[in-house]
Amino acid sequence: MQFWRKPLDADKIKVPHGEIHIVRDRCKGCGFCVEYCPKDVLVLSEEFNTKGYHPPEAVKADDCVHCQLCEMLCPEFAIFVTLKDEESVEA
Amino acid sequence: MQFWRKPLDADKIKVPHGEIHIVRDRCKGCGFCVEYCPKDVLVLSEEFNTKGYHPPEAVKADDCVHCQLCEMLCPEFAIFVTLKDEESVEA
Amino acid sequence: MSRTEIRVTGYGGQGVILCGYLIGKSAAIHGGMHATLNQSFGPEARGSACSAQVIVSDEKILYPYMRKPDVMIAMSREAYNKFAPELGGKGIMLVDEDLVKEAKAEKNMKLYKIPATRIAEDLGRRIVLNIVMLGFFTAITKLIDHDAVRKTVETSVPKGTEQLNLKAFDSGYEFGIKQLESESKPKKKSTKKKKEVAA
Amino acid sequence: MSRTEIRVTGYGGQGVILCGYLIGKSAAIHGGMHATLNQSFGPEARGSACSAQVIVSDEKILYPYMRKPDVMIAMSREAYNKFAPELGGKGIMLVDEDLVKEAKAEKNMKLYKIPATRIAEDLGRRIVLNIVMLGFFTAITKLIDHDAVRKTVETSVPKGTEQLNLKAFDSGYEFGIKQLESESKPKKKSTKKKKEVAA
Amino acid sequence: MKTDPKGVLTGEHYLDGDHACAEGALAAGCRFFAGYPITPSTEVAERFCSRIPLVGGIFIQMEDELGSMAAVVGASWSGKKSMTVTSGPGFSLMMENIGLAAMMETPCVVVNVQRGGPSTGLPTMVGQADMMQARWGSHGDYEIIALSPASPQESFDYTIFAFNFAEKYRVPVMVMMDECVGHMTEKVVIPPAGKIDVAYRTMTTLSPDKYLPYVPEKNLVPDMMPVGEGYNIHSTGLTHDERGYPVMSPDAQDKIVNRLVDKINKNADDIIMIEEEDTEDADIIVMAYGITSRVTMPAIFEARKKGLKVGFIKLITVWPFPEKRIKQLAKTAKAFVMPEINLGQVVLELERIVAGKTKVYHVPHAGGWVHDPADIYKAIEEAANGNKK
Amino acid sequence: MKTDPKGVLTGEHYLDGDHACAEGALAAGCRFFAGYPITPSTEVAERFCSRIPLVGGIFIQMEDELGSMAAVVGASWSGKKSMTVTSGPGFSLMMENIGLAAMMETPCVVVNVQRGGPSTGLPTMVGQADMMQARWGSHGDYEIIALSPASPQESFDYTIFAFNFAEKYRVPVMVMMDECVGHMTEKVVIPPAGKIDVAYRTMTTLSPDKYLPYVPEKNLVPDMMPVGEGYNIHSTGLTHDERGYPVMSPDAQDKIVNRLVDKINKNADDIIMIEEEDTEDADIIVMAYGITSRVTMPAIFEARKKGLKVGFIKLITVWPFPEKRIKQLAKTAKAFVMPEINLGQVVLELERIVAGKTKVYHVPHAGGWVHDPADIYKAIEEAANGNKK
Amino acid sequence: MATKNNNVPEHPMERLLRMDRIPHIWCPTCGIGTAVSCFISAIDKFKHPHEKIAVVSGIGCTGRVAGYIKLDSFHTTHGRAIPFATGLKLANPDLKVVVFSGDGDLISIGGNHFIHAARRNTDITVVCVNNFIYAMTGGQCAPTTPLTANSSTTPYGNHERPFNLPLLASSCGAVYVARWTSLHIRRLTNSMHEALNKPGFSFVEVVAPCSTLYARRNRLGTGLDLLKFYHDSSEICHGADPTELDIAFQDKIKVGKFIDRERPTFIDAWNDNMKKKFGDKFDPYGEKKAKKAA
Amino acid sequence: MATKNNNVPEHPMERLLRMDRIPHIWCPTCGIGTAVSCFISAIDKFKHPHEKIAVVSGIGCTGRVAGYIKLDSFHTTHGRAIPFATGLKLANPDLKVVVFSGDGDLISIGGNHFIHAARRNTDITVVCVNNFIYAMTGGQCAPTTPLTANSSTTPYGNHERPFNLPLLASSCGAVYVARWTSLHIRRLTNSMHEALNKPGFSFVEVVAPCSTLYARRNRLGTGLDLLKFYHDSSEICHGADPTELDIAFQDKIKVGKFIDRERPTFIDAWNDNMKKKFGDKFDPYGEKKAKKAA
Ligand SMILES: Cc1ncc(C[n+]2csc(CCOP(=O)(O)OP(=O)(O)O)c2C)c(N)n1
Ligand SMILES: Cc1ncc(C[n+]2csc(CCOP(=O)(O)OP(=O)(O)O)c2C)c(N)n1
Ligand code: SF4
Ligand code: SF4
Ligand code: SF4
Ligand code: SF4
Ligand code: SF4
Ligand code: SF4
Ligand SMILES: [Mg+2]
Ligand SMILES: [Mg+2]
Repeated sequence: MQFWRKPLDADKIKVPHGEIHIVRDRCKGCGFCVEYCPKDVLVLSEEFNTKGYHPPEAVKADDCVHCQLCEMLCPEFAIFVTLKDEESVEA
Repeated sequence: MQFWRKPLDADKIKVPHGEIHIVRDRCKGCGFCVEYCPKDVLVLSEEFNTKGYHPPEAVKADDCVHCQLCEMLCPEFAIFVTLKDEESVEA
Repeated sequence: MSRTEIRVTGYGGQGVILCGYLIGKSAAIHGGMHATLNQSFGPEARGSACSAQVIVSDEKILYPYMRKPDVMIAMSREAYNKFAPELGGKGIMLVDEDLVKEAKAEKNMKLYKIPATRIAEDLGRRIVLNIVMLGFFTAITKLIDHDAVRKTVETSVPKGTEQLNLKAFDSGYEFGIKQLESESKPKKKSTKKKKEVAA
Repeated sequence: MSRTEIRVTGYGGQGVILCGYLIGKSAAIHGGMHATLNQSFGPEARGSACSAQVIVSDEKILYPYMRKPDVMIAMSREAYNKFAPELGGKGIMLVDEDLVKEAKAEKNMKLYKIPATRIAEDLGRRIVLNIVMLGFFTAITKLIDHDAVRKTVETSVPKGTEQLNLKAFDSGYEFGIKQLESESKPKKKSTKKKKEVAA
Repeated sequence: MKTDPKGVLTGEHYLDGDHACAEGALAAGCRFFAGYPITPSTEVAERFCSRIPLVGGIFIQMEDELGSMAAVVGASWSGKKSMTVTSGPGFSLMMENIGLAAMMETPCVVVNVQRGGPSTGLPTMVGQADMMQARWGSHGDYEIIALSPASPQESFDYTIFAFNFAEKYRVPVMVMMDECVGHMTEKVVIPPAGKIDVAYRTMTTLSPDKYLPYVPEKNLVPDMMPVGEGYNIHSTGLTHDERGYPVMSPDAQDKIVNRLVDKINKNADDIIMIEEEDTEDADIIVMAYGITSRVTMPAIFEARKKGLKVGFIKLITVWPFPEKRIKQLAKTAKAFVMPEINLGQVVLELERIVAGKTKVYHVPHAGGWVHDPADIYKAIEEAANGNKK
Repeated sequence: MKTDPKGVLTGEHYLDGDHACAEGALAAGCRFFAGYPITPSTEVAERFCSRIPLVGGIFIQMEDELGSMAAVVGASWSGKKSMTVTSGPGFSLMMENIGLAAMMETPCVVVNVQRGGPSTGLPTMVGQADMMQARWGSHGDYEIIALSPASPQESFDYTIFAFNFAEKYRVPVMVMMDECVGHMTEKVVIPPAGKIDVAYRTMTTLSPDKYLPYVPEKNLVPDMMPVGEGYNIHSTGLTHDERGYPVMSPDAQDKIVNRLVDKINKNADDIIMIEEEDTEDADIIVMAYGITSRVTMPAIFEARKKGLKVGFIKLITVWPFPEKRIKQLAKTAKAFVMPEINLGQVVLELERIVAGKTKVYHVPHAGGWVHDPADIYKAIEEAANGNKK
Repeated sequence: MATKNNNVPEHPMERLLRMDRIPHIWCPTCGIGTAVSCFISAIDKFKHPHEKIAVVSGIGCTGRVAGYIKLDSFHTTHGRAIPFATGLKLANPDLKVVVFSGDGDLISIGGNHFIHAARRNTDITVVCVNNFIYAMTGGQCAPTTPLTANSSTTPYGNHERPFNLPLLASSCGAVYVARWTSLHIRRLTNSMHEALNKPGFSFVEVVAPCSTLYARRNRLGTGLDLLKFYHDSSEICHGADPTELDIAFQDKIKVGKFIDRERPTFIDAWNDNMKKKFGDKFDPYGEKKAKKAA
Repeated sequence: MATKNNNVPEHPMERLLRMDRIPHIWCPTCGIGTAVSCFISAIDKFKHPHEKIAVVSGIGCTGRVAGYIKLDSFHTTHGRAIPFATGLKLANPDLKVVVFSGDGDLISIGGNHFIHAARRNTDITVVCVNNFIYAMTGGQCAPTTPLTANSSTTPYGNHERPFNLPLLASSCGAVYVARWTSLHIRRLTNSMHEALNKPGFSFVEVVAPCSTLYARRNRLGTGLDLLKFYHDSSEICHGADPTELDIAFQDKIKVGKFIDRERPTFIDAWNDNMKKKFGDKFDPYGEKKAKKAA
């Protein structure tokens, strides 16, 4: 069952790009965002945040399709994505 | 729908005869027994009992088939039927 | 006037409580007196004799329950049998003469009979028996001003039934007045100032 | 001996409470002393530093809570940061040297470090870190008789894990003894009669 | 303030205590009722539900008393004056959420038409044995207000008082009626709406960004705010700070619990209503509440006839107890006599307050009936003779 | 009688108060537990349910506290010693069926591990503010027994006492623990089964046709009978006669309610357990219960060091209150000092009993923590100086 | 007290009735008495030692049933008959425990216990007299009162949809579910008997007249009129889909046995579980005792 | 308090969160936070003035939700969120009232209110985080704990059959019933949004990880492992028969929207009824006020 990797509406719309924002010190390193990012944009960083967790970092930030899965899944309100240069989309 | 007038098992078994006992002063004259006796054995009497109700009396006592409907329906435990001379049954 | 205690009793459905209520209300609202009504509640009361107790007084009523009735209205045999002994042979007993055949006067107890059910039936509605009784009570006891009671009946019964109920009240009242007239003089035990004023 | 207060702290899953429990139990059951253990409960404690407080005394313990720890065992950085100030620069601090790198001694506070996690990992189960710490604590503080603590470990851990846990205890204990030997003389603030007996 | 005339059935009525209570609630502006039937209180609900559709409000019969009380608290937060009505067994079930009401500081009225207890007891007969429960029935420290009417007229009047206190002090107020009053029918005069004073909770004048829901204002009572207007408040049954946020600390606890208690106790002079009669030079003071305050009078008259100097105190407010006044009177009176339809409840507080300064004679009654005034008279006589153990 | 050894974990253990309570229950022969989780009491249930399968008994986690309490009453009638455990909010919910237990005269034990209240309050922190609720929380007049342990060892011991009193007096017995004791781990010595005295309800020796379930026997307590053996008894929460049949009359009410109260009060000497220390010639007597009785000691030592003659009373039994003994001591002592983790509950009873004969100093604490002994010391000092309002 | 005519033998049900409490409190033409008759007949047939049967009621007119049946019987608090019965049963598994109570008691205030006992498959039989009303307190709306029907708290007609009790019971896991009216005396008796014999949570709904309150307020005549109505409007639908069993005001009443299935009871599940866990160290709860008794 | 990196814009959900209470108390990898994210997104879409939305919770880990959402919000007593919400809604019909709480709170101690609110079709939306456990109190068995699963009060495995929550809700009359896991963020958000828009009693079950207690005690790994498990084992079955929605331990989880139907709400039914009775004398409750506001 793959439907969660590819959100239902992912291929219907023109693929936009997202800018990823991580509130590092709010993160508890659960890994939800990393695991379910359909574009494998994120990995958990090596460093600790002030709470002692490893927050994610965007290693393939340009691949972000602004699907907001990370934002919605995050139980800590620690990551969100804004829409970046919507002109350049059209994938 | 007639099934209650004739208890389901009424015609399967050989019809016995019943002897009707009425605890007159316990009766509250609801009329259940009178209404649902399949053989119309009972009527409410004219007289009052000590509580001021009209208890039933058996006007066709010989027709009683010992179905015990009256006994079961009576909410006052005021009427019951015992089996009488089972030999004479065979209806 | 000091305290008068009244028991109204009969079986469920006869309007016993309403009768008591109207006595109390007449006294309290239109009669310028104090009146406290109590009823018997409870599972043990289911289906048996029901009763209302009214205490009427021109002073504030403190003790809220009946201690010994001065007046009793009995509308059923069972109720009569159960409650009549309370009078202890004193006071006034009002009965429906057809329903309470065994009623009889005693030494200090005055008995008044009325064929209230029959009167009610003649009026077309057996259900107004309680109002007939109320009229009878008003006439016999003179405890509460006739006009006060009549007005209470008029303003308390369901809309559209006023005429019927007033007729019932009047019939009972007149029956009572006649009965009193046919007596030499009313010699009720608890004759009090107020009653004489009303008389 | 008067009262000694010990705080054991770290993060959830490190066996912090068990470590405190074993200290208390050793003192109370096999050490012939009184020992009261308390833990922090509550939703606010979810997922953050957890801690146990043990009070050990050879008199009956009346006031049940810690007032100011004499000894602290810190097994995580967060816990150290949160609780170390409680010592107020006095007493004994025992830390896992890898997990609490920033720990440093102060004027009257003596710091003892042990690579407890590493020792536990060397024994094959990181989870016995708390027992290593317990051994270390036993050696350094001499608060409770070595045999009492060892016996407590032996009889309290799940069946089948006794050897592993005793090894962990012994490793921690030996590490502590060596560290003490390498010092000129133990100069803990709260040296008390009982401890001297035990020494 | 004057009341909304829609609920006011001005005129002279012949009502029982339960019906009068419902009329009192409507006159006080109560527009939400959640309840569960129980003898001898059900008539309050019945009258309320038959009257409310045309008055503009709503009635819900809940699945139980737990739900009734919780719904009342919720409804009050929505801005409606709210009430529930019950008797002993239901009162017991309401205790947890009465505590919530106290902790969230929710104006609401709980009527308990007391019957004989404990347990199912005597469902249709009178008792006054839930008086201590009214004060202590929920866990933890808190204070409530309890009033006790002695007639249908007082049932009407005190129910209005109850709503007024509830609104003024943001506290659950108990109307501790008894079956005798609840089921007794007497004349009740309902004044014109313009003659009925009612209180409303003080609403904050601060804007949402300035307002904090638990900052004590006048009388130690925080102002309220309208739900649904963007104040985004939070309220909790946990120990909380002035923002209404949970704070798990002894300090926060100390602050909130003491204020909950102080807002009643420090305003006791405003809340306590008693009727006194000939107390100043009395040797013996009889104290009573509810129906017992009436039954007591014949005994007092009798005693006075015999030349005894008997004063009388009727508690309108039972909780808080009129401590200050009793302390004064304890200096002059020789004895207090207190009949209650229980085995000794409010009298314990009386005993505590007089602190041995005068004697206290309790006249207990297990319930099911009111006292025989003769028993009260006997106690007065005993008190006069001073023969207590 | 001696206890059934199956439940007895003889030996020295290092247990918290909650676990010790469960062990006490098992040692006392409790074989039925119905409960609903609530902090800080849940560990009692957890230990019970993990121990019971091999001891021979049963555990059920009910859907709520109402059900828990009702199930405990039912189970006790089936002949098993039964208990439930809760904290404030759940205790409030149990009140109605605690009343049923009292009315049906059902032996059972209710443990309340008190936390900070009111309402949800401070779920994980200590309080002692349900003490009055234990006595007055259900409607109507009745009496219960309440004990209060100050350590895990006492939690074990008193739980056994609780079952013994429950069985002897056919009454719900409350173990009024507090969070501090519940969550504190200390040494607990569990004696061999042969050394543990336990009581069992007295079973009738009469045959079913002679036996009536509510005829008072020894100590005013009726004998019980086994359910399921043809006694065909009836028991009800309604006012009832000796047959257990409902009787709706003030006389029946008078009889039953007075006996329910008398069977506790008239046997108070047997039920009341207190510990006294240096009270005979004390000027000041400190009274405390539960954890507060420990916290109080350092203050007393301090005061004695300063030369004050301070006595100490620890209440093991809080309800019924040791009225008789306090009355005696009130004659000789100059003052009582009573710290409690509440704003003044049991101290009200103390005040009432001393009736002005000596002064009473309350040392309140709103909860969340135990007293600072210094505050208690201050009160002792004040008492010594006699400077009360 | 009952006055008997001379030389009338004892009513056969008297053996199971507390005759010293007869006459009962129920009104003339009330249906509760009939339900009790059927219950007594079912008990009579039931092959469980009678002294090992206990009856538990809550509060209500129906709640008075426990007080009239000569078995160990308990009249508890409103809504708590089921948890009380749960304690009774679990603490003495030899007992057969029957809860006999009203619709308000069991389904309104007692609703939570009802659904959870069904879920756990607590081994009790629940008989619910559904008279569509809270009778004891004077006729308030119940969670069974049909839409539009009158009651003292719905003086303008009921606007709350009632529960379909067989559906509720079956959704929560009851193993036996039947509904009859008090006119269906034989079938009702049979169902009660089957329920008694069924291990686990069995539920029998008895639609019965409350003549004094429900019938009078809705102008439906006497209890006898209601029986006649049941006669005309009930339809036997054994095995019907429980979702189809709603009852509308004076409309068709579907009756029958709807559910009869197997699930381990609470105690069986406990024993199976512990047996798996502890093997022979574990003495199955309740069983030994039964053996001892045997 | 949240420490923010510089020049990061505000998280879009912060507008609806009480940021002065963040970080929240939930454990790492707990699923409640995700459910809240979805709820905030649903509220964001919801075309009802935000100030007219109120959130009510009971007690539990999930019960803390009300404390974090920046709307009028109430943290009530254990089990009583629904009746509290009922009062809130009925007393101010302009409000949209959402109950957000845990499985124990809503279905165990609160079960009676749940079934009756569904029956009455009280106009509230109920979101239930089902983590199969009583988390706040340390991991006791819930009425949702799957058979055989471990908890602190079923240390030898659970022997009580759990409720199927969609079945319970639907049998009692809920007009909207859906279940998703906390992994189904979009569908969950949609369902929450649909529920908010649905007049009447709507119910959304959110299966979510309790990592600290349920997962740890049952050796299921972290919350992330549970999400992976949900990924592999959940099956979308829109419109499935509610009787088929049981959840067995670590077995398939059927998710989807199961019920979406029309029934008059409590207030609508009240108004219709009174209108019929009183005609123009009756001012429909709640409506006038709405008009005034408009
Ligand atoms: C806690 C509590 N709340 C309310 C009551 C009042 N009460 C007694 S019986 C009853 C309803 C009975 O209805 P039902 O169960 O349908 O029985 P019925 O009388 O109709 O047979 C109520 C509300 C009570 N006794 N206890
Ligand atoms: C009356 C009452 N009983 C018990 C409790 C204790 N309690 C608090 S939360 C809770 C269970 C919570 O479980 P759930 O609703 O599933 O929420 P979760 O923590 O799992 O999110 C319990 C039993 C309480 N607070 N009040
Ligand atoms: S929005 Fe988040 S989940 Fe989606 S592609 Fe971008 S980083 Fe990945
Ligand atoms: S989902 Fe949130 S908490 Fe989890 S790792 Fe990503 S940013 Fe951190
Ligand atoms: S047993 Fe009764 S019902 Fe049957 S025939 Fe005889 S009298 Fe009629
Ligand atoms: S059924 Fe019973 S109560 Fe009714 S009339 Fe016949 S004998 Fe009398
Ligand atoms: S009130 Fe109704 S249910 Fe109760 S006894 Fe009378 S008829 Fe039967
Ligand atoms: S205990 Fe479980 S439900 Fe509670 S916050 Fe932690 S993970 Fe979440
Ligand atoms: Mg009913
Ligand atoms: Mg949960």
